This record gives sequence, C-alpha cells and structure tokens, in this order.
Amino acid sequence: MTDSSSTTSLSSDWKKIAGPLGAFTILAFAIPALLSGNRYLAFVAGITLIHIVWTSGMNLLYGYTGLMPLMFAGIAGISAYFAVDLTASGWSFWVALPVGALAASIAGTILGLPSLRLKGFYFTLCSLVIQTVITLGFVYFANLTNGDTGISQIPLPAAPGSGTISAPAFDLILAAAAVIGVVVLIAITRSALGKRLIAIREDDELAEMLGINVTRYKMTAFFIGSLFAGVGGALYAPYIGFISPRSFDVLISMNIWLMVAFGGRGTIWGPVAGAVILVPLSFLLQEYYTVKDVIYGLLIIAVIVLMPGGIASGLKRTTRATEPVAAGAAEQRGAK
Amino acid sequence: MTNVLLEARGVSKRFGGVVALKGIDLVQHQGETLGMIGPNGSGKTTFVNLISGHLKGNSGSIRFDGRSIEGRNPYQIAQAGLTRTYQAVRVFGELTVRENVGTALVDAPSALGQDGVRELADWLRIGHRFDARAGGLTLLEQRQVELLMRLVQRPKLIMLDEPVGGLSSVEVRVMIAILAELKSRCTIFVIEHTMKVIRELADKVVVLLAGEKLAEGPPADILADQRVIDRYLGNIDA
Amino acid sequence: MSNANWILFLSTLSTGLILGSIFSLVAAGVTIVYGSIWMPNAANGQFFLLAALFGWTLTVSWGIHPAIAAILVIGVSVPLSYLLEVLLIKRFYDVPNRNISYFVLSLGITQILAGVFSLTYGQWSDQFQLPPLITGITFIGPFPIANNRLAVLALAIAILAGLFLLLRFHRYGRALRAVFQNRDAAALRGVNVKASYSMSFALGNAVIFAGGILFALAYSFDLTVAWTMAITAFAIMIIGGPGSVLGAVVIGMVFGFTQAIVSVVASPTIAAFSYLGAMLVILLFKPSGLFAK
Amino acid sequence: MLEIANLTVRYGAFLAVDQLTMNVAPGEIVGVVGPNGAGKSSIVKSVGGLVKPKAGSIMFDGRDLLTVPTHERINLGLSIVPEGRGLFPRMSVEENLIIGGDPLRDKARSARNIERCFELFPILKERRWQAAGTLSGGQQQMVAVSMGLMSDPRLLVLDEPSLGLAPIVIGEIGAALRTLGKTGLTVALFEQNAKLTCNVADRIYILASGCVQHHDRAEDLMKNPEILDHLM
Repeated sequence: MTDSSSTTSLSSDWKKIAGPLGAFTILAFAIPALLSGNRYLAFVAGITLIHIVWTSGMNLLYGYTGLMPLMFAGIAGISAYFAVDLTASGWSFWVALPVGALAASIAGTILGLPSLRLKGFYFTLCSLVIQTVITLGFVYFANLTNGDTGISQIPLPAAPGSGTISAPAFDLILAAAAVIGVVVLIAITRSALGKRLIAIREDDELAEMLGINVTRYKMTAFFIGSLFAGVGGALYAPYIGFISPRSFDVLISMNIWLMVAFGGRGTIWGPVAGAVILVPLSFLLQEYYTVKDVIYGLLIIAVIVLMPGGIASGLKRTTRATEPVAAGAAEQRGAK
Repeated sequence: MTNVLLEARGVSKRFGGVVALKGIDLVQHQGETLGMIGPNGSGKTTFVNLISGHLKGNSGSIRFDGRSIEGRNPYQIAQAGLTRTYQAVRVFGELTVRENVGTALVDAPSALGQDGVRELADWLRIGHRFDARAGGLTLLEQRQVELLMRLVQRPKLIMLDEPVGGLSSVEVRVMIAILAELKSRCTIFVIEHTMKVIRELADKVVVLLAGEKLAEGPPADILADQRVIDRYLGNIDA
Repeated sequence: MSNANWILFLSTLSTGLILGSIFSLVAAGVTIVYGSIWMPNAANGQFFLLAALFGWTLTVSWGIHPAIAAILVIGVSVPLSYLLEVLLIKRFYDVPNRNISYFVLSLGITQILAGVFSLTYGQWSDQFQLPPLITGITFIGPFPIANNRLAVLALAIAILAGLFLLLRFHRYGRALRAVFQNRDAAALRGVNVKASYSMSFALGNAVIFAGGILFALAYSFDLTVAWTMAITAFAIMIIGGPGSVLGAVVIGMVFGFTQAIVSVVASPTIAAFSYLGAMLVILLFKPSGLFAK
Repeated sequence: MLEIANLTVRYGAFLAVDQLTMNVAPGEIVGVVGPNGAGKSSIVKSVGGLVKPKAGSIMFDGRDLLTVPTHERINLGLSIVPEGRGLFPRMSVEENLIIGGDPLRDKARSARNIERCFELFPILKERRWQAAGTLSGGQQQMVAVSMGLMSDPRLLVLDEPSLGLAPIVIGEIGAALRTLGKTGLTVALFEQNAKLTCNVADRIYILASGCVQHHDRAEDLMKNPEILDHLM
C-alpha cells in the first residue's frame, strides 16, 4: 500500500501489458506499410488508426470516468476546423495541430462543466444538446467553416524538405498517434489519476468524501479526453481532404461511443478492437449509405440489449456479475 | 477540559419552505463520543451533511479543529481530518476491497503506510477479504470495509450515520464491540434513531426533534429529562 | 392597430396555437413514457415523422379520406408499440439506471428509422403534403383561416383535454402516476405494474402519432422535421419537468408561440437555438424542471 | 385465515427465511417480533408477492397465494402496508386514500371509507390536500395504515409501522391498532419494537435468523419479560 509497493505493482503491470502493446505497435506501423501498394486499403487502415485515437479518448471519459459525452465528435471538429483554417492562413500544420488540439481541449473542458452538476442520463442529454449546438455553429459561422458545403481539397501537411508529405508517410504518423494515444491511456489508468477517475466513475460522492477533488479530476479527464479528440480531428481533416459539419455530427459521436461500448469500455484493448472491427465495416458498407445507418442502429441496440445493466454504472465485468453472491445482492435490490 | 474538536453555532438549513434544522448549537471535544438521536426526518442526517460539506447551510458557523470549515467542499473537509459514513452502506461495489482501500489512500494527506493498513484491517477482522469484490461482501463486512477506508486516512473525527442499521442482533454486538475499541483510536460522532447503541457508546447525547435540539447531556440524564419524555419518549408504558 | 398588423397578429396567434398544441401533444407523449417506464424516447421525432409519412401514403398514394387515415395512423401505433415493447423495452424493466440504456436504445432506433426513411420516402419526394381534412375558409374579422387548420386545432386540444382528464381523474391515470412514484407500493395496492407499463408506453406513442398526423394535416413537411421535433419535445419535457403532463402542455404552448413569433421576426433556426439554450439553462440549474413538485 | 408453512426465502447465498411456519386466525391480532435481519420483511414481501419464496406454501382463506399475481392479492381481502410505508409522496393525502380504495371499484364505498379513516386519524382530515411526502413521519404512517384499510381488507399486514418514529408517536399508532382490533379486523403486525407488539397483539411469534424461536400468547409472554429479553 505504500509508495514503494505501488511502484512495484506498477512496473509489474507494465510487464503484463508489454506483450500486447508491442504487438499493437508493430501492427499499427506494419499494416499501413504492407498495404501501401493498395491506396484504398491503406486509407481504411489510416482511418482506423485515427479512430483508435478517438476511442482511446472516449474510453478515458466513458470507460474510466463514467461520463458519456455525445459531443465528442463536435470537439474533434473544433480542432479540425481550427487546424485547417490556421494551415490555410499560412501556419505550418505541425504548429496548427497542437494549437487546434489545445483549443479543442479547452473547449471540451468548458463544455464538460455541466457534468459537475448533472448525472447519468441528464448529462448525456445535455451533451447531445451541446453537440447539436456545435453542429449548428459549424453551419452558422460559414466564414470559418464554409457552412454546409464544407471545406474540400485540404492538402496533406508540408514535409520538412519540400512539397507535401506522401500519403504512406502520413499513415506512419497516424500509427504513431494511435500508439501514443494507447500508451498515454495505459499510463493514466495505471497512475493515481486513474484510481481517482475510477473512483469517480463508481461513486463520485463517495470519492469526494475520501478526499478526491472530483471537480478538478473530472475537468482533467475532459481536458485529456478532448485532447485525444482534437489530435484525431486535426489529423483527420488533411487525411480525408474534406470536412463539413456532417463529418463531426451526433452520428459520429454515437459511432465513436459505439466502438468503445461494443469493444468493452474500461478496458484498454476493447475499444481498440471496436475501432478495428467497426471502421472497416463502415467502409464495406460505404456504397449502401442508408443501410449503414440501419446497421449501426442495430449494433447500438445489440450492445444495449446484451449488456443492459452496464451502460450507466460504468464498468460491469460480466464474469463478476454472474457470481452467485452478486446475483443475490441484485435480487435483493430488485426486491426492495 | 480537552480541546474542542467540532463546534457548530446556530446552524440552520431550509429546503424550499421546509425548515430542516433550526439554529443547532453543538460542541464536541477531542476524545468525547457524541451520540445524536431523534426520529427519522428530525434532521440528523441533514446535520451530518452540513458538517461534511455535502450540503451548504443557510446560516450559522461550523469550526473543526480550530478552523472554520463552512463553505468548504467535502474533499477539503475530508483532507482536514473529518470523515463520515452513510446511512446506507456505501463502498465501491465493483472494486475489490484492496482497490477500495487504495482509493482511500490516494488523496489523504496523512494516510497510513502499508503496515498500518494491515494492522487496521486485521483489527477490523477484514484482512482476509482483501481480494474479494466489495459489493459481494455481507453487510457487516461492507460496514467494516467502510470503516477501514475511513481509518486508513487517520481522521481526527469520524461521523457514523446509523452504523448498525440493517445488521442482525449478533452483528450489532460485533459492531458495537468494534466501535467501543475505536473510541481509543479516533473521536466518534454517532447517529442512531434508538437509544440502544447510544447508551453503550456515547459520553454525551444530543436529542433532535423536528430540526431542533431538544436536549443535551449524558445518556442517563437524557432518559430522565422531562422534556425528552414529554416530546420524544412519551409515557414508557403507552 | 392597422389591418395588416391585425392580420399578422392573428396569423401568429393561430400558428402559435396550432404549433403549441402539437408540440404539447408530442411532449406529453414523451413525458408519459418517461414518467412511467423511465424511457427518454429520443426517437419520438422519428415516430412523429412515421405517423406523418404513413398518413401521406394512406391519403396521397392510396386515396383514403384524411379523417379515416388519421384514425388508422393513430390505431397502428398500438400494435407498433406492443411489438417494440415485447422485442426491446420489456427487457429493461428491472434494470437499475435504465433511463440511460433506454436513451441510447432510442438513439439506435432513431438511426434505423432515419436510414429507412431516407432509403424509402427520401427517394420519392422532398416535400410531403396531405389533402385537407375539410375545405373552406373562415374569416375571423378580416383574417382568413383555413377550416382545415381550425379542425386540426380543435382535434389537438380535444385530445389534450381527454388525456389530461384521463390522467388526473381516472383510475388508470392514478395507477400510472402511482407506479411512477412507488412501483412496489402500487403493486400492493392492486395495480398491475407490467400492464400499466404497456398501457402507458402505448398511450404515449399514440399521442405522439396523433401529433404527427395532425401536423401533417396542417402543414407540409420534409424528413428533417424528425430531428427538430425530437429536440423540441425533449426541451419541452426537460423544462416542464420530466413526467409532468401539465408541464409539457404549458411549455409546449410557450414553445409554439415562441416558434411562431421568432419565425416572423427572425428565422426558425434562431427558434431552435433559443429552445436549446433554454433547455441547457434549465438542465443546469433545475434538472427536475419547472413543474416538478 | 393466513397459513404459512415451511416458507423459505433466499437471496443468492443468503438464507433470509428458513422453513418458517405460522398462522393467523380470523379476528385476532398476531405479532411477529424479531431484530433486523430476522426475516420479517421477507415474510411480508412473500405474502405480498414482491419476493418469490424458494419453498413452502402461503394459504389465504384456503387459497394458494403463490399462484395469485401480486396485484390481484388485494382483491382477495389481503392488504399489505410495506416497510417504508409505501406512500405516493407527490400525491395528496386524499388521493393516496382514493388509490387505496380503487380496488373496490365503488366510489360511494370508497368515500365512506375515507371518512372512517379521518375518524381514526383526525389529523389527516386537516391535511387531506397536502402532498403525502411533506407530512411528518408519524402522519405518513397514519396515511399508510389508512390506505391499507381503504380496500376493506379482511387481513391487514403491517411491516415495521414504528420504524424511525419518536416513541411518543409509536404509542399513538399502537392505540389506533388496538381500536382497529376491536372492530374485528384481523391484523398481522411485523415489528422490531417488542413493547408495541406486546401491547397490541393477542399472540406473538418471536423470530430470529429466519426461524420461529418462541410462540406464545401475549399475556403469558408479558408475565415472563425475561423470555423476551433473552430471545431478542
């Protein structure tokens, strides 16, 4: 329980995760490289990597802190528009990226303030309203966003030497971003911050009673989670080459949430797997645009139906829920 | 007389038009076990919520350990050494006992070291359950974990809201024995709605009725107090 | 006041009343379902649109009289509700914190229905218009108003009044409110809880369907009305107090007039902004809503 | 009237009621005393249908209650006032009483019953328009008992009516129960408060750990208060 013991347990934790992390790192760099012959498949891999950054951020908020922000895509969009506008006005993309991501972080932290007062469904609803306002804002401030038409032909960033960076090289940057994202998430969950966030997820009033500054750490979670959203958003715009308010609307927020919930929130690799499965699926269904909506809707319903108790109360490990004692306690609660 | 640990002056609380507490004055000294009794809805839990920072009062002053604590957040009050339990047992049910205790250690300024935690856990007879999921424990065990999570923070004052609520008679005895020993480790403020527990533990009793302090004094005096009999206990043979 | 101003005033008044009563209907439907089974139905806008589109198919494609079509549309909501309840809703009756599960579930339903609508109706037309319930024009002073809209207004208010009386004074309404406040106690007092859940889910949806078909009879519409309606109904429910039908009706009327006035002086987008703003403020400072006791 | 035989209730691994047998005859007031966790509420919930027993039978007037859905049990003449009172806090006192009378499907009779409740607890008449949740604990308990009486039950089952009340108010509730007993109503009183139970009941079961430990007439039990002390 002392500092020394917690550091030893920390390093053993890292040893346990080193294998999967190594494999993930190799795959993240190797797959786009191997696919570079087929631009379309490499592109699918790149978009998946961006989604891994996003799901890691969403996982921090939803999986570890127990907040369900349906405005996540909107925050990513703020960063994307910022970075695109700054780059267009002559900034280097490599400066615009952190500035845009930071702007998204600050916006996300401010927009996360309602979570201090609102619990469960009410915060989720509030975040849905915020997402709607952000989308309306993207349409409304047309001088910055080009309104509904969107901004197209966004170039890939400049390379250090001359001209723009090549698409395969950018793939590797996306791989680096995804790996860094996952490593940061692992580091947070293994730290004191992680303990505090999990305590907030499980029972924020009790956490505060135990001396944890809930306000500060919820805001910290929003800051970091929004940073993930922002980095992903800033990378997304030049990679796709086109952004519009629809690129960051509530459906995208729902889909990022779905990847986390589908893969398993509150675990490191579940949401990564969620992105790896669902992003390529959406490409497979690209030609059947409306069918895609229906299938995503069905997936959402499937996730909810298959784990009905777990949506609000954060992590509910299914293996544990089937323990007889736990089942008895649930029955007792239900009987009251 | 020993040091004053907790001092409340004229503490009042309204919920909309309903007055929950009317100008409560109360002093607790270090090492003194203070019991608060009264029927449900008399304002006992509201009082604890005000002290622990879960609610903001409408008027009055609260001082703890020589400093004013009103308007502070619960985490600041907890870090100052004032902790509490809840009427319904409250642990992180999905986490193990070890993780529960780990959470209690993370932001406590003067928390115990590993040996201290072990010693406490063994004293509370809960050491063997460290790897169990807290939500799967019996109610008594959860109450013990609750106490453990508070005590590893080395609080100066612990406020217990109905610590034997829901326990069977055998378990009540276990808990009373634990609390009797706890008196030598930490100052205790205990809420109950019956005299039974209070009689065995408390040095001083405060009777709350409809948000007002009806009487205050040693348990024996309280039982004989005519106002308490008239307004709270009634005719014993009724 | 000049004649032109009078006409403007009366037209705003009538639009406000019709929109307000339709908003009230939909919000009442949403709040009844939330109040009884704790389901914040974000798909209410899609249900509303489904009713309108079904009404359009019945009248325009199949040539059925609008009055009969309206009855059919409201009638068809009952088996639809039953099907949804059996397939999905029922599973969550005993889940703690089921409101958030239901919320996400209804977002899933929204996505499915939106996909289906754009796949089917989206290909046929941008704008949908139903034949009027009755023809002719009535003059109120100098101001002409279509009899059709008067009929829609009368029907909407009649349904609202009936709903209100049912919930306030009928045994079933009492039972519904009792289940909301204390489910086990209601069961002990002889209320069949599961039946009351089914009935309130069906009743709430029927009211939303009624709102949809009445809106379609009064105005032309497109597929985007679904999301606007969903947000509006939620805003009304939150501000009026979740579970409070009185709150839904009062705030629904306020929103109807706001929409009518803001649309005249500014644009419907501004009206949407003002709802969202009002909802945010209420959410933050009084999440139980203005009419919560 | 009520016959419970070998009733067993389990919550997961926890055995709440263990092969319990007891009965209530028409016209008597039966008390069941026991500490927290003795299984009182589990028995009441089984009788009410809120908990499914693992084994045993519950017969009411010769009818197997376990085959009757919860909400239909009130129509058999069985009325249960659950622990925690089971009120509808945002409805007025009068509306709570009306709900209590709804199973009768007879407005006139329901209105007569409301007047009878007001005679039993005059304070409720003053508070008839007040939301039940804003009353004091004692008044809420009076509403709960009245609501239980509204359906003209033949058996009234009360779970912990004294819970959280000031002793002086407990005395008032006890007096009302004695009045009811004199009208011939059959009552099953599940209580932690032994004194209240002894003052009200004709016959008493003493419960511990889900089993009946002792069973006697109240008068005889009062003659040997040490039995009570010992068993509780």
